Amino acid sequence: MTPEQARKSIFDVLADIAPEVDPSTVDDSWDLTEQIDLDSMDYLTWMVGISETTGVAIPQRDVSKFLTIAGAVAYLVEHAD
Amino acid sequence: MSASRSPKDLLREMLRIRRFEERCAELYQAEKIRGFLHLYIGEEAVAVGVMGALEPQDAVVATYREHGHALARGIDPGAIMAEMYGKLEGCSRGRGGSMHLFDAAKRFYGGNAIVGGGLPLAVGLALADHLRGSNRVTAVFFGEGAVAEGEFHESMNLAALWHLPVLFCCENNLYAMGTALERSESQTRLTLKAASYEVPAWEVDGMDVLAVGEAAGKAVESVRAGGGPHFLEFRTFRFRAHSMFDPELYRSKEEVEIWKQRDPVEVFRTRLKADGSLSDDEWEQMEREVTEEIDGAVDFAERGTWEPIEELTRFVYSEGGSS
Amino acid sequence: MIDFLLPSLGADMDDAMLVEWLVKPGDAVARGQVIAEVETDKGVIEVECWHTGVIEELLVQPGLEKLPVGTPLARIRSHDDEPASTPTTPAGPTTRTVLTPPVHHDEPTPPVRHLAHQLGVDLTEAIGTGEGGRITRDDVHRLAVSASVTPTAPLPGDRLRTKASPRARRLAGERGVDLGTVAATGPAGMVTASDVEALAMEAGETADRGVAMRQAIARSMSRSNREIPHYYLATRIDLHLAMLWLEGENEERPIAKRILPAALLLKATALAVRQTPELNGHWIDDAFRPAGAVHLGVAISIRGGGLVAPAIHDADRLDLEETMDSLRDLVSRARSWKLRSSEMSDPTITVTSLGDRGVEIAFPLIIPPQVAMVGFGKIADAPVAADGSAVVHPVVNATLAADHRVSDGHRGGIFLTALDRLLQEPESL
Amino acid sequence: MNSPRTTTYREAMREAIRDAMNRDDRVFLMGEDVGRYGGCYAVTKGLLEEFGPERIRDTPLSESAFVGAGIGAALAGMRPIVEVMTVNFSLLALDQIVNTAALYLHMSGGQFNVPVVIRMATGAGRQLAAQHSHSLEGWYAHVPGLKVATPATVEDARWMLSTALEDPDPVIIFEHASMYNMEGELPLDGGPVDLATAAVRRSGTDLSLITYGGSLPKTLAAAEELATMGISAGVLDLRVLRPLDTDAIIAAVSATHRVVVVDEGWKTGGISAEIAAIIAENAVWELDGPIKRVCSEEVPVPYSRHLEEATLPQVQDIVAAGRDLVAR
Repeated sequence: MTPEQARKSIFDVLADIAPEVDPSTVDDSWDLTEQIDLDSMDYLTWMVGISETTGVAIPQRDVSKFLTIAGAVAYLVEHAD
Repeated sequence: MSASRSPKDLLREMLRIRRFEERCAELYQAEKIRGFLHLYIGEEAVAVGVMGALEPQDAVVATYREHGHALARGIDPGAIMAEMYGKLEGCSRGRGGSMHLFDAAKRFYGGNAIVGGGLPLAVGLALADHLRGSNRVTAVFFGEGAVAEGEFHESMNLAALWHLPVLFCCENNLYAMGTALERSESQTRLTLKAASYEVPAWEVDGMDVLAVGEAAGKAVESVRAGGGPHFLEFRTFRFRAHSMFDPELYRSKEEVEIWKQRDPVEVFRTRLKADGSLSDDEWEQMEREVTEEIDGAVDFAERGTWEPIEELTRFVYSEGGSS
Repeated sequence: MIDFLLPSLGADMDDAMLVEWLVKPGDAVARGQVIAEVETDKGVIEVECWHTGVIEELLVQPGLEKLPVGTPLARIRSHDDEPASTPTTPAGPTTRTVLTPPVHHDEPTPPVRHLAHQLGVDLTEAIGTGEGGRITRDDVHRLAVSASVTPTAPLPGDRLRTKASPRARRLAGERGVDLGTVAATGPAGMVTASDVEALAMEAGETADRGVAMRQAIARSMSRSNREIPHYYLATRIDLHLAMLWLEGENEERPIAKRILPAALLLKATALAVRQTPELNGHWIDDAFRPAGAVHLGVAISIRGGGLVAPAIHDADRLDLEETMDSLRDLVSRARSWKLRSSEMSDPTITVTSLGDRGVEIAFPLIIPPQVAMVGFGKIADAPVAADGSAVVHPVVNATLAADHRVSDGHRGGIFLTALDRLLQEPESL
Repeated sequence: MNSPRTTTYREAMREAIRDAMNRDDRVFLMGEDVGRYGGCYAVTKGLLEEFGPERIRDTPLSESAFVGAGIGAALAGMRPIVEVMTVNFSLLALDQIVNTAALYLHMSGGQFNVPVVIRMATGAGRQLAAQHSHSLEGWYAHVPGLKVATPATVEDARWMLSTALEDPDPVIIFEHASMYNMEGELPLDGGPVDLATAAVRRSGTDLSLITYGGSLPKTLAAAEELATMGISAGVLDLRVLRPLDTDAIIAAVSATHRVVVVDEGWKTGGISAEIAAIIAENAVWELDGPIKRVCSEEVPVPYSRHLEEATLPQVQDIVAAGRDLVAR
């Protein structure tokens, strides 16, 4: 999986949860929850969506990797075989 | 009121009613007075005679032909005229009009537009006096037409049965609106009707103010002394139509002229002039004073005000709740 | 000189026809003398003259046509007009105030004024068509029509006259719902208010829904503020054991089955409230109605503003996973407007958790007709005393807002203590 | 706490009369067969022996005269209780009641009060046929100047009379003939009740049943039956038909949004029509269904039992109307 593919699937899932978010305005290295109005349920639903679409299981200990877009992309690229 | 009144006082009272009623006819035709108007011209002797026999504390219940009774009972002519103008200053705040003059201070319990309507009410006033052991008298006026109403018989019987202090004054002017007496009553001797209830009854010449006064005085005295109800039938005649819109097809002009020969005002004036107790000057002075009084009443009515629409619902019920 | 007018001879007489004069110019007349006869609907009636004087001129010939009341019929020279002529012997008294002709000033009669008042017609500049410019009833009606008050705004709701109850019609207007689209379940196929409410929840454009929802929130919150005497209690709960247990639980669970701390808080609240029933129910008709079951309302914010608090039914009987599932389901349906009216109308107590927004302590308003509301702040690490020394544990501030008409602080305290104790045994939730 | 005692509507009314006559010597009672006979419905039994013929006055069958006399005596300051045997005979006294009692204060510009109380039995249900089965409370409630009370409980029967006698204006009390034997509780510490407000006899959330007088028992029975069908019906007892407690009517409809008016009179121009108009004028936006009325059929009440029952409003009619509205 290339970083672009990872980024696309991340934002595709996000679109269902927060349709008003414009991907180009999101700062990849900044904590996502401070940029977008996501509560803990939205955040979990987002990760479940990513896991289902990319097939990457996200164990509990890796959840913190998904605080930023960059972290999420790196994790997916690394774990998506 | 009942202080012995001189003949000149009686004449003056009758003249006052006569001129007042003539002025009402004039004002009606000028559209100042509306609705129904029943004039008392010709019957003045009855009201003046009977009222003279009553005391201030006695009660009076009249009919829609009541201006004479109201004036003779002492209600202010201005308040009566204002009432017919429909003004707030009228004796019923302009709400009653010619047929419903009221004055609590004079215990004048009003005219009544329902023929015979006042009879049970009068019996009730007397019942109250009876229950409280007071010697007040209630005089109730009604025409010979009322004799056909159930309420007349029910009231006569109740008053007689319970021995109540009521003076029944029947003003028999021979025509109940458009129906002559003999065409409405099988028994035209009305005193016999009263006698059938064991009520003392006399016929009286209603055109002679002295005769009326004497009969009324005797009857009131007997009633006040606990003699139970009495019935007086005053034979009289109204010189004008039943009311303001009546071509009088039911009686001839000749009959009216015959009765006019016995005009209570004219006959009594001539008699007093003949026996020297009334000079021409005194008569003209009396005429002037009466006219001034009536002019004053008309002026009072003209200057009267309309009751504000906002007060329309006042007195539907008592104010200040059920005290 | 006096005008002798056709007199009004009866309340319902408007006109009459002159039949015969009984006098001619030059004749002397006395007050009260009959000088003519007129034909009315009731027959011929004699007409009297109320002035004393001499007939100057007859203005109307008999037998022509009906004349309205008030028409001048003749002119009479009265005494004071005559030059020093020998006074005729008047039958009536000599000095009299001559009655001024009926004054038809333009002052409208009270009934006409009353009618104008009713029809909202301003009479000040109105010109009457009656006698002497007097304003008549017809004038008032004419003025009312010409003023043509703008027709009232058309009723809300559809043009096609769907059969709907007035209450349904009003609600549809408020919620911007097209009555035509509502499935009617009322008597005789009529749309009822509950039909409209159901539809308003499920469908309808966002914009209108947003407005309607805001109105609903406004009404509910202002009623809460107006009617409910709130008291507030807060307590800080140590979540160390709970979070530790949760971490372990989530280790073996796939992402889709993970359990959020919120589920723990909801389940603990549902169980705790069973011990203080006076926090779980409704205030209706000035009386508290305890609820049999615990339907836990969950405050869910809607993207772009707005809030709904649908209920998790029988929240005290669900396990954590079921709690998590129903929470997830509610949130997704709430955000896509697919909530059922039953879920909306019967939570017995509501929880609001604002931790995600970084809030430490919440002071919520109770949602009428409920009688209590629990608020949770964010879960954050803080120094905590543990057997004499300070340690850092995750803690959360739990607030109880309760209706003082129903419960007192003492009972509120018992609830918060129970909540705290339950969260110390996460495995039992 | 003095526990309430059970008594009948008849005894409660008799007690009210005795109490009033003991307290105030202006009070006296007159009517047909009220003395020697003890009253057509035995309400005044024993009062002649206790108070004597001057204050318990049997009258001849002259309704216009003795009702008029009662009004006249009230005008002169007495506090008469006039018993007209039934509303059917009051038609002969309608002129005195409407043209004198109701008008005198207003027409005289506030000079003459008429503090009379007129009691009448009313209603049907005893196969007395058309002339003896009228329900005309609505006629009298049409007339400004009169107050119209319809006691439907033993307590109201006991305590409405004293308030009525205190009232400076004419009050007419209608007693439904079928209620005289009705038993009910009478708190020992009871006292005068108002003649202005309605009373909620049963609360309910789905439906409001509004009624008065003799129809109250049937309406309560209907509410019980509706409850077994899961329909919660409230019952509002108007107690007074003039002045009507408009606020209570509007409040009831605004709470349940469905209303049935139960009235033994005829629909056309009846008091039920007035109540429906009040609701339509003041609470139309609260209505979730048409205003329903359950009244007598528009026929003279027939003599035969089955026809009379078919004419009068019955419990089943009220239940059916309620179910239609709630459509459950």
